[in-house]
Amino acid sequence: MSPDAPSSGPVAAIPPTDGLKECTVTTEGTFGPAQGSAQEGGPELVQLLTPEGERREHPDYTFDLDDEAIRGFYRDMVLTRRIDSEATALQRQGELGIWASLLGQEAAQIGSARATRAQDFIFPSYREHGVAWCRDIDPLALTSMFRGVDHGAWDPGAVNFHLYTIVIGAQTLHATGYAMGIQKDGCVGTGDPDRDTAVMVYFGDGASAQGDVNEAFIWSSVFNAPVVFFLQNNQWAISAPSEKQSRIPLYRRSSGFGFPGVRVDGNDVLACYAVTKAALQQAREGGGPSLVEAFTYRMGAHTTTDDPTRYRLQAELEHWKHKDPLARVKAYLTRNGLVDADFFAELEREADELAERVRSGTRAMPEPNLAELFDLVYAEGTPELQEQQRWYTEYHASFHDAASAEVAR
Amino acid sequence: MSPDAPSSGPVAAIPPTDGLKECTVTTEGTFGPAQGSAQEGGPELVQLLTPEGERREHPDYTFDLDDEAIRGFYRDMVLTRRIDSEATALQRQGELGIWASLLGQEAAQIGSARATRAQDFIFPSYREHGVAWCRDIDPLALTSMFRGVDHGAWDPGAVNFHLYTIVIGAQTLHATGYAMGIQKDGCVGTGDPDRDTAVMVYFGDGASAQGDVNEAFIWSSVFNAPVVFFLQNNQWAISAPSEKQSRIPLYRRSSGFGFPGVRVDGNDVLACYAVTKAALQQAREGGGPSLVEAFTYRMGAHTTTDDPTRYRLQAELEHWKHKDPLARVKAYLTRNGLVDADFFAELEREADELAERVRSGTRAMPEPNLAELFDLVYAEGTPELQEQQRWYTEYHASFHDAASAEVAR
Amino acid sequence: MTQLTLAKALNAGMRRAMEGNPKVIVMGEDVGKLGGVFRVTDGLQKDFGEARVIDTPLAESGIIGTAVGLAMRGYRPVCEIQFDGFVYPAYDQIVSQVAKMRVRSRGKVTLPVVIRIPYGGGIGAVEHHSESPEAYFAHTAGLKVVTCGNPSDAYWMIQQAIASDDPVIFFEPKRRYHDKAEVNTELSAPPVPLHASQIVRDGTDATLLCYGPMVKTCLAAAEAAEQDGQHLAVVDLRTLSPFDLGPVYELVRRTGRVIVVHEAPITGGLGAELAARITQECFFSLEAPVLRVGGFDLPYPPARAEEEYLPDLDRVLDAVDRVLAY
Amino acid sequence: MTQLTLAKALNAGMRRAMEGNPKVIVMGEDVGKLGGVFRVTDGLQKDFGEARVIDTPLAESGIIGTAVGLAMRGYRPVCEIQFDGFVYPAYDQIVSQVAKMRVRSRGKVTLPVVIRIPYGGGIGAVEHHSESPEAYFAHTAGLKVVTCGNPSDAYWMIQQAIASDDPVIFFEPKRRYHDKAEVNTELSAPPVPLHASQIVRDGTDATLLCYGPMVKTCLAAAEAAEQDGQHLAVVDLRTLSPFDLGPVYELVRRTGRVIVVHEAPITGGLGAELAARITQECFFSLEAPVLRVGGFDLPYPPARAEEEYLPDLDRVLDAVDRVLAY
Ligand SMILES: Cc1ncc(C[n+]2csc(CCOP(=O)(O)OP(=O)(O)O)c2C)c(N)n1
Ligand SMILES: Cc1ncc(C[n+]2csc(CCOP(=O)(O)OP(=O)(O)O)c2C)c(N)n1
Ligand SMILES: [Mg+2]
Ligand SMILES: [Mg+2]
Repeated sequence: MSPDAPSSGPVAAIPPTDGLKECTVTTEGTFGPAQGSAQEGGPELVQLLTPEGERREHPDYTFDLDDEAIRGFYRDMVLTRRIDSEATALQRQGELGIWASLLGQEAAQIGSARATRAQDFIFPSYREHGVAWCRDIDPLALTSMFRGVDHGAWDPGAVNFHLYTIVIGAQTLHATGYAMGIQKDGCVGTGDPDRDTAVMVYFGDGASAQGDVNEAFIWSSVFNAPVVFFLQNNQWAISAPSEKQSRIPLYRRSSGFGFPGVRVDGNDVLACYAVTKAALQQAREGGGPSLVEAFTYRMGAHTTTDDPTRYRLQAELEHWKHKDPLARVKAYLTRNGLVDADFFAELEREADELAERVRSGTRAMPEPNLAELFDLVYAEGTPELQEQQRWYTEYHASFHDAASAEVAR
Repeated sequence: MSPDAPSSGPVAAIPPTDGLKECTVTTEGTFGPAQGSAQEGGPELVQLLTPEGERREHPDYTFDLDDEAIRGFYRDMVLTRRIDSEATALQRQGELGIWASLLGQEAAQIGSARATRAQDFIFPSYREHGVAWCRDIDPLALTSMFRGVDHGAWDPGAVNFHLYTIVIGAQTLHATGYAMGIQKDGCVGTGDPDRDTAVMVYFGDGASAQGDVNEAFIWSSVFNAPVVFFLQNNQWAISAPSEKQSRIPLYRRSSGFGFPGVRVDGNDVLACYAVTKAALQQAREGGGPSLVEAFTYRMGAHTTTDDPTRYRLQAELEHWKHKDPLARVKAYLTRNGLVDADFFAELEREADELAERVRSGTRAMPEPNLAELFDLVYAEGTPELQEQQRWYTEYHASFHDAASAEVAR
Repeated sequence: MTQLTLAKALNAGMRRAMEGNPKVIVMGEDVGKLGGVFRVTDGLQKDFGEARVIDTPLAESGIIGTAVGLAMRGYRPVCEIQFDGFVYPAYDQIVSQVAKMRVRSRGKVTLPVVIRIPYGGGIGAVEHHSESPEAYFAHTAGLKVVTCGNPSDAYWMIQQAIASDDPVIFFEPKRRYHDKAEVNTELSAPPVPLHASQIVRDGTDATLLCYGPMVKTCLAAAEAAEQDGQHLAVVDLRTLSPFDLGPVYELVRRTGRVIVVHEAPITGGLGAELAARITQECFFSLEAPVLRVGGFDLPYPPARAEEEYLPDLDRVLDAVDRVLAY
Repeated sequence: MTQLTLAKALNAGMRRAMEGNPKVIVMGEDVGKLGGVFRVTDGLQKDFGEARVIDTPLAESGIIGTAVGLAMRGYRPVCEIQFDGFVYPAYDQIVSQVAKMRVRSRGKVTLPVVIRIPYGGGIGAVEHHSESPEAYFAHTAGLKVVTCGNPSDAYWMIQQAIASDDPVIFFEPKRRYHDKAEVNTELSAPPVPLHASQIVRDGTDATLLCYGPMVKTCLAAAEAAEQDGQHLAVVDLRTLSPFDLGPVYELVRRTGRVIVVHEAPITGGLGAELAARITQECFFSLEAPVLRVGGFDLPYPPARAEEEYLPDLDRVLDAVDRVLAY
């Protein structure tokens, strides 16, 4: 469904933990944002492409792919955004129960997901439509879940991409356990690029406050498990600003657990790619866990049922619009003459097609069949459930028969 | 039951978070102890009294009490140890179901507890017999719990000392909530030494791995709650060495949450006093939470049912015997002529008396009365429980009547 | 008398409790500016300030664990758990701390903590947003568990729960949040005790026992059955721990037939406890075994299958036919 | 044939499972060198290494959460929860993840995770070490719940649980750990299916239903009753989810009287579910309502009151008298 970015090339090192920045939070006063430029991401932010579309150098991280790859990233982001807006529209039309938009987080997701290798296993939260895209998950598998047709429709083991997890933070422990399994399988630090494997797990700024997430930090560091914690700090957990979850920048959380943390410009797809690639490589080589905080912004509502005007200012959104993750890549590509008008026209056509497919495919979905579920609860079915299934099936049939009879009368 | 140490005097500052030591853990290899001198506590250890009984200066912390206070600490430690050994003996004799010994942790507990003020609220774990001592809890209230007569027999609100908490880590959240209540009551940062209040919560190296404890770190830092997290790192969580819970020294955990952490020699009562006092003062002044890691050693078994020979070497214990928290104070007092033979004789007599009181008091405890408990579950009783109580009481009576009849027959 | 939705009635009840006692505080995820995802706490932070209406970090164990500490300090926390499926991270704090603190301390520590949980299905939500975990709590000694089925009860019961010195798990039937009805907010005292069940419809042929979201369903079923000449009584249990079954036993003795209806999966649900007690108490009056209508023993299904999963009017009537056939 | 304690039988069963399948791993607090606080995993780390017998950090949610990931990677984790009262921090992972993963993934992900929980009272322990939380799990669709009452079952059932592709909550009656009995370890296959109940004593006057620690108690009660000319049948349920009630119904039809015995508090305990099902299935055969003998609806009491709190021979016999009086 979309090309894989190459995953070889030189690897920038994740700064070791002894490179920890000094902690500048004041200990006085009540809670509130860390002093300084939290809104802007702070000076510690790794950025390789500015909002204006200019490339930047960074001492530790280099973007090592060619412009073709950047065109690919752009395509990924445009198509993902289109899926997202189409799904949002479908929800408004009553076709989906709810939709969690990734608007604004495309770079964080595409950059990081493209940095994985096929054997790496990914644990998403519930907003990772861009990551799903990179793992060739049919967008209809996403809309079917938000429509209420199923709870997840792909085989995680077949695509190395787990189902969405809705209970906040729970998946970070699953990822850690999976990474421990990789270790046991001897798939870390062998030097064989097809064998060495990492896990990446996505979670949010809100999730960082859950006990499970912090336990995952402990387990992964104690066992030195090959897992990259990819924190999309989109500034909000529904109505709670990220200062509600931590009084210092979140990337520094890992320092308390003894593993490295980096803050990357989450709206810069090049930087997200480069930083994540380094973190994954460290994990595969046996260097253990790391935390990547992608500093980004949730440009839409929390979900389609949310009303952000109740808790945040329009000005904040306007501010972040200037940092749109797609705009800067477009600027880079056009300014440097790396694309022509055809490129955009073709992409537009592709997006239209995709949108149409999502639209019609979602509308055409068959209703779920409750009777089937009785067979899916256990690998080894139980007489009790079989009995309930039998009852339900008969009841259902009799009821519908009765209803037809009623109509016929 | 024992004199309060004065709580005024100049206050050493807790080093601010920007004084964080650099992180020296290597990220290679699998889990294991942090490199270097974890066993010894590391160079970051605050020590004011050496194992040989010599006073030491520290740039940040000064012990500001007189020798009378040190004699008082010594008395506290001796008597606490005596309670402990008596309780251990009582368990061996079948009088207690179990006992969790504090052997080796006397300095950590007495030093920290004596640094509190009466209005400060303390949340213990289940091994804080020394802290309980400082809060004038009758040792019989401790043995009654370990005997199985009750789950805790004092009124926490009356002595500002909560009941023992057995579920690991749960009390750290209670402490944080209590501290938030103190803030709401306006009892922080007023400058009034009788009004400003802090909370201290005790937990172990093992507990540091629980989600609840890490959530408590988040809440307390986000709300800047006046709470001191007093971590007794006694090196073991039953059979798990502390490296199983963290790959870097535990005092550094707090850096990831944006508040200060200090490692103190947990076998040095002077240092424990000085560091805790500073941390409490910071909390009372509105400076927010801090973490004190008392680096100590569990010289006994985990509890009387444990067999440490299965998992640790005798040599380790021997090594720590040289650091006994009581021995160094005794050495200091004698070497400097601050006590005479009478002091020790009197203390010995006092300890014997206390032991006898614990022994006979424990043996004489009345059995618990199940019928009473029905009234204690709810503030507003329920007809259901009253009915069960009635049934039980009648049944019990009839059964005992029948039994007597049987005997009579 | 005023017309209120169930959600607004809860809001008004909390407001009144907060006005009446400065120690009452509200805490939870998004309860502040947003007013909660269901707007049940709408406007409270604006009027009572951030010190009394606390937007918390995203951590349920933290919410309940700190509420314990706040209660020990003299506050009366009203905690919101955002959805039924998210109460489990707080389960340890609820079961091992909240429930046990009073007996542990031999009555010295009382914890007047209210834990509000929007529960049940029928709103077309994704996974974890439609569960009915009440049996987990009713089986836990030391907790009290109640649920409201209409706006008037919502208004009064939330105040009674807050006034209670015992920890109360307060289940709110989320699919009834927008149901509107008269609420007499003028009364100076609650019209019904907190721990009382209510006969909401009298009948002679069989008794329907229900609570929360199923009260409306059962009343509709009774209405429909009336057309067929079946006279069904309906009891809104309201209190799930302790139960108040005196009125139920009386009805059962009269009707001889009982059906318990709840959304929770049948196995181990409260229907089992009710059936067991009623059978024990009214053994010789029963013409038929107590029947149970509930969710199947499946994890809650995808939303578009929930209507098939949940008890509805037809499933209740089907059970009525079966119970009357004995 | 060999004489084993229940604890040693579990150990031998796990050992055999580990020998038979390299993917079987054991994890939990203190399961390594210490061999667990009850020595149930004694020697396993020595023989199978640290990669397969994992001493974990002190965090129950972490134990179960990472077990989910390990299972997804192809492992078969056998998790030890140190005591019943410490399973609650893992409740969310168990109820929302372990139980639901298979249906969530429409059968794509199976989680062969065993969660071993020493449970029940009678050992004179401090708080949180004597609870019987089985109803919480049996009410959770997606889990299977079993418990063993004797060394032979312990030996076979732990192997069957490990071999099961479904998540199994495995309750171990801790006060029976040291009970010794014959175990035929030579059999090439388990003598009884995992999800089967067993009639351990036949009788005509009434049927005692029990499981885990109460099997021994009920057998002793039946023995004592025999002296008084009362012939009691005893069923060891063994499987609590799913139930296997076919043999029970047959017995009930014969005896007409039933008593369920468990340590857990009565209200909402499994006795309720059993009573409800039996009454529904055997309504016309019952001479008396199903009686329940269990713990009172109190948080578990201090150890020196536990004998008064727990069902014992006399409480069972008292119920026998009552049920026979109908
Ligand atoms: C355990 C749990 N509690 C509450 C919720 C309800 N909830 C869903 S999303 C959300 C906010 C999550 O914020 P964040 O982690 O920052 O992720 P984002 O939605 O911003 O991507 C909350 C509170 C949940 N899903 N799980
Ligand atoms: C939630 C929970 N899990 C497990 C236990 C069993 N347990 C009791 S003490 C202990 C070790 C605690 O170690 P640590 O926190 O270092 O405290 P220490 O005993 O060394 O003082 C364990 C695992 C428990 N009490 N609570
Ligand atoms: Mg967010
Ligand atoms: Mg310890």
